[in-house]
Amino acid sequence: MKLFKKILIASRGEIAVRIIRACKELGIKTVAVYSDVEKESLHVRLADESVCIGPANPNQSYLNIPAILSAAEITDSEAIHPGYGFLSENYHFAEACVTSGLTFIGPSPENIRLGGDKAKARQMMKRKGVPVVPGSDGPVATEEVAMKAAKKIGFPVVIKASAGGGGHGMRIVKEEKDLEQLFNVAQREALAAFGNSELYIEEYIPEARHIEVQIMADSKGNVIHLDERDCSIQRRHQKLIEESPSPISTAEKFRRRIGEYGVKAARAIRYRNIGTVEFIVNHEGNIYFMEINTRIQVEHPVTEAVTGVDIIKEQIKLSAGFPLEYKQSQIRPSGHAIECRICAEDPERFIPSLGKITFLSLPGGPGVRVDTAIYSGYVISPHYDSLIAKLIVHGRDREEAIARMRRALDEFIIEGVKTTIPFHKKVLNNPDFIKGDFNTTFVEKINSSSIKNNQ
Amino acid sequence: MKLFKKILIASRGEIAVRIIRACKELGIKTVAVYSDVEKESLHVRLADESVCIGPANPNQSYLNIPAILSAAEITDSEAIHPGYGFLSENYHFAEACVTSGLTFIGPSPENIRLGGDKAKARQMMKRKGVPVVPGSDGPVATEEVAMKAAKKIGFPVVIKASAGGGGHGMRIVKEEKDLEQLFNVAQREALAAFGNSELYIEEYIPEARHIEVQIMADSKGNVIHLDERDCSIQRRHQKLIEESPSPISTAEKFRRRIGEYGVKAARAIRYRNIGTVEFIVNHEGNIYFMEINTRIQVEHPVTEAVTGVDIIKEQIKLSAGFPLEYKQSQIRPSGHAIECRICAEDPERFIPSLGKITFLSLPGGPGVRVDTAIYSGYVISPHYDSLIAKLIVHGRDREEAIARMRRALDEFIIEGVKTTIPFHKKVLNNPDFIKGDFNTTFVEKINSSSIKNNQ
Amino acid sequence: MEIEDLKELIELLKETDITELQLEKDGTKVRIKREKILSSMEIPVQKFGGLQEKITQETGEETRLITVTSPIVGTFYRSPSPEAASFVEVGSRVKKGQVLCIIEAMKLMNEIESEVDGIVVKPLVENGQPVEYGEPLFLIEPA
Amino acid sequence: MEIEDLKELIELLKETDITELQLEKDGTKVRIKREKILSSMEIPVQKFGGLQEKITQETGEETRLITVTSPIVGTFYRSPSPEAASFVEVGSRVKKGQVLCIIEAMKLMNEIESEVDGIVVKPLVENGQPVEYGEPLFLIEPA
Repeated sequence: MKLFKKILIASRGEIAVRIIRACKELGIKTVAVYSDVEKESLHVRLADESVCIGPANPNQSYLNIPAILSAAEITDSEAIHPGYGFLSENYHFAEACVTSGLTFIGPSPENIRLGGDKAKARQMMKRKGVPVVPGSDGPVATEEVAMKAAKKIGFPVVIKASAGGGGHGMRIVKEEKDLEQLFNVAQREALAAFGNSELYIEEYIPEARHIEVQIMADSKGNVIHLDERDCSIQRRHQKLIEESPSPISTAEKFRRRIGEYGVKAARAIRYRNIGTVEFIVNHEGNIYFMEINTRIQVEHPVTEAVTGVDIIKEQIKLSAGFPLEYKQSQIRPSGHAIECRICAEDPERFIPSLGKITFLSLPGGPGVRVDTAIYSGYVISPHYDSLIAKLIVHGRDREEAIARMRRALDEFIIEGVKTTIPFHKKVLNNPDFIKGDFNTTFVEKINSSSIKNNQ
Repeated sequence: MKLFKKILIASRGEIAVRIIRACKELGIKTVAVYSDVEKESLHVRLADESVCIGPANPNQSYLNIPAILSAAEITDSEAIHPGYGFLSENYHFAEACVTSGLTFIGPSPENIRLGGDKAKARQMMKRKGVPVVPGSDGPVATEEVAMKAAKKIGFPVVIKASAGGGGHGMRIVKEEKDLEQLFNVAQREALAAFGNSELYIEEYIPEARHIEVQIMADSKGNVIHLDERDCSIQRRHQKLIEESPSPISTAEKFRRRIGEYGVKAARAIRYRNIGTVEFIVNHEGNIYFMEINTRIQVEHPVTEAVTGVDIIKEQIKLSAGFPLEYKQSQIRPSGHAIECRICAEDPERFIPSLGKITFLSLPGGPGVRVDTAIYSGYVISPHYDSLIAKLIVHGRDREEAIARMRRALDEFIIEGVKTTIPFHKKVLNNPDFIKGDFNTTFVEKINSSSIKNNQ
Repeated sequence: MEIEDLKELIELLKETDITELQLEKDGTKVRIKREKILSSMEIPVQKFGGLQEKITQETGEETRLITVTSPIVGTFYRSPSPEAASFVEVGSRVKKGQVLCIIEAMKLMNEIESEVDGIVVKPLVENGQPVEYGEPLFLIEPA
Repeated sequence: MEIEDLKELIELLKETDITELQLEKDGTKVRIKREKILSSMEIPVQKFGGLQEKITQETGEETRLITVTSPIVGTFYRSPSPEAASFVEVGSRVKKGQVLCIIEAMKLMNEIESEVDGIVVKPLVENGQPVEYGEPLFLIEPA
């Protein structure tokens, strides 16, 4: 078994920098790719080599499969790490890598395809005994089938797109009379967003937590989990704050059960490499499979903080065919970790704030990690994601982690653009958040109450 | 028992920022003091309040006791944290704080006085059964006494100043014939540096390691240790790289023994608060007490990394009279941590490099901590210490820690001034360092060999 | 052009490399000069003494006012005791060596003296307020 | 000229290489001085199309040269096969649409055509070398 000599990173921003870090620690050379407006980016500066692959528009650069494969070819790269977003969950790309003789750092194309087909993944999990939200047995092709399924489940229900993500093609149906219209709207939206209008139906769980399990699997079929992350602090299906363990995992039994479900789900689909199994947990603590994410996730650092495992280094080793280095019993999480996603956005209305960063001072000191690609003088471009930094803290317990996050947010100085730091401060000082008493409706609630307070 | 409401920080630079961080996490308000050239400093910016206490010259500002006490008075501060350096080991200052009704964050004035009297501390340790380097029984007043002691010990011996530190008043005497002259030189130097010419004599241990033990003691006399730090990578008695555990602590028995000696030493002098007991370890692994440092140390973060204990938060709580929060059995270090002291100096000749930092990008990602007060645009002044950043890494073992430190040094970009980063890279790639095979002569050796290579 | 405008300009200039700026309002003449400084350092040169002084130039006029700044950290008092009258008032004529105020530090009363003959134009700190090192205390017009 | 106008000017200058600026309102006199700073960043302004072009101005002369840049990532070849002659040489007269070179990407041979009539002044890449997006390939003097 041999580790790669050189890896091309088909991504940008903080995750490209994160992958370069892992490669450097493993002694692997790195190739950055970039669009022509990103020559001064940190991932380009930190990589051993770099190739300009196209203009600013992601379709012509970071999503341009021929350009990326050509860049791998001319640099003699042996493998491609897709990061997250862009081509990371595109099984055509994973297949094209294999065809070109490159290792795709991630699971098999089959795993990726299934991860993208939510209705089918649900069906498989149900068959293998992983609990799923009560709902239609597979896709619902027509309004009539949908109505039959919805009546059986009982209203309210939620219509979801099989190829879904980010809330597109998703509609909550409160009453029978609304179903027909919303079914058609969701179908149209799913087609527009994913080129696939297939829908399925689930019972609507109103006050749910979003809890996910990090899994790691090698090519021999060994599967372990790295415990859970609570990602319930969301706005319009976009995660804003994540933590591990979940505040409701103080019940050790719950924690063990959700971890075991994660492993079971991975085994059910013969999953290889690292991945994440997402669950919905209702207010009674019932756990339901939601979907499986077949890539490294933005929020992986909280798991790294509590377990001490460098997930990206492990991912690369697994992709090179190495067996798992850890047994389940060797994963002994300690303390509590929280991540805040700092975006260049107006903290009230979440509208992107573009421009030049005129002054920057990052938080530091004990238990603080910053993953970012910005620097003083960096210009935030309209072409890409507004996520500019991930701030991760680790404390011996949740109380210390919260105190640490507050002081780290306090000392994080970014001038020149607006950021969501004030929003995060508001959450970290919210009594319900501090008690650990929240679900996916939390952000909506505090935003509407702050609007009321302003009146 | 009540924590302080407001603390004045009688320091500057990274340690002032570090203390502000601890205070913020404890919910304590902070007052920064600064000299008139440091208005734009990070510690001033991050503190809740700030007071200008004098001009750039430290004698008129950071060492100006009346100005600091007045600043505490006008801001209603309840306690003063002295950081390290400046007034941190000045027992007159500690006494003046008490007289002014302020809590001095540190041990008692008596502890500080004894820590500064090396000859007396040695005598007390010997009496209480802590091994000391064979040497004179207390100070040697005259050449004649010195000669008698030296002959008994056997040449070579080392002459040290009782009030010593930083190598001042220290002389290695290889042969009998050199003693008279070197005794007089050392006496003169000690008088000039400390206002105290008292000397003592020890056996010279040529290839020694410098290993120290972090201790914590409460006012009830409970004492625990937080394991050891190996600080053998020094240049002219200045530590450059520290790590925990020591590479020679793979022998668990050694590790336990040195920790126990640390606690014994602290008990011997009824030490209170946090502190460090420094030992010399010869090539056979014999441990000898050297001195006790009665303040927070520059290298405390390596201990924080492996133990998860926030030493400065504990220090503040101990000073407020709280009992120890940890039992010895609860201190369970994990993994390996290394710190590199990054100085604004020419990395070949170690001459300070002044000027403006024109570009800065700090390392980040998993297992990396940066303690610094610099930013892009910061001007390094000739008035203060050249230490501009502490880079601390934590890995699951020494191998991962070394790989991580290398990549963190690689991605640490400072433009506008020269720094010692290239020196640290050289050490981190040195085969003897990697093997853990080094002592306090390491830097001298690699520097002379690099000069040879250049010829 | 008011003093406030000037302050604003100075604040602005601090953030740039601009080393010279000229302005003439009537006829509108502007001259801005910028010199590239290669990581050079500027350390303010200061005069030390029992009392620090800074010379400021009032715009428009030819008068030169002296700012008396605090040489120590402490609490500012305009009179020797709460019942007593202030050492000086606006318009007071002062002699070199005359006490202007007291700054209390560590229970000691430090008398701050004028280093010039002149007229007190303005006290800048309220009675009983804390002051830091270098904080402006009085404006004095030298006689 | 108000304070606001000055602020705007200063803001403008911060983003430029301009080291001196003079302005006179009556009679409209403007004087701008600019010195080349080494550490400055140049982002090439590029035109998009089947073939990218950048117009550069040769110093001293009045000739305008066109830089042909690579529209894709791949390997640059000056001839259709190792045995064949180069598509163009220095001094070759080319017509718009004429093939200048091949860039191999993913085993496909992409022919890069000239978008102008002109004379090949200089090839900028060695045969068989990898090229990235936007990399200059030839200098052409338009006829």
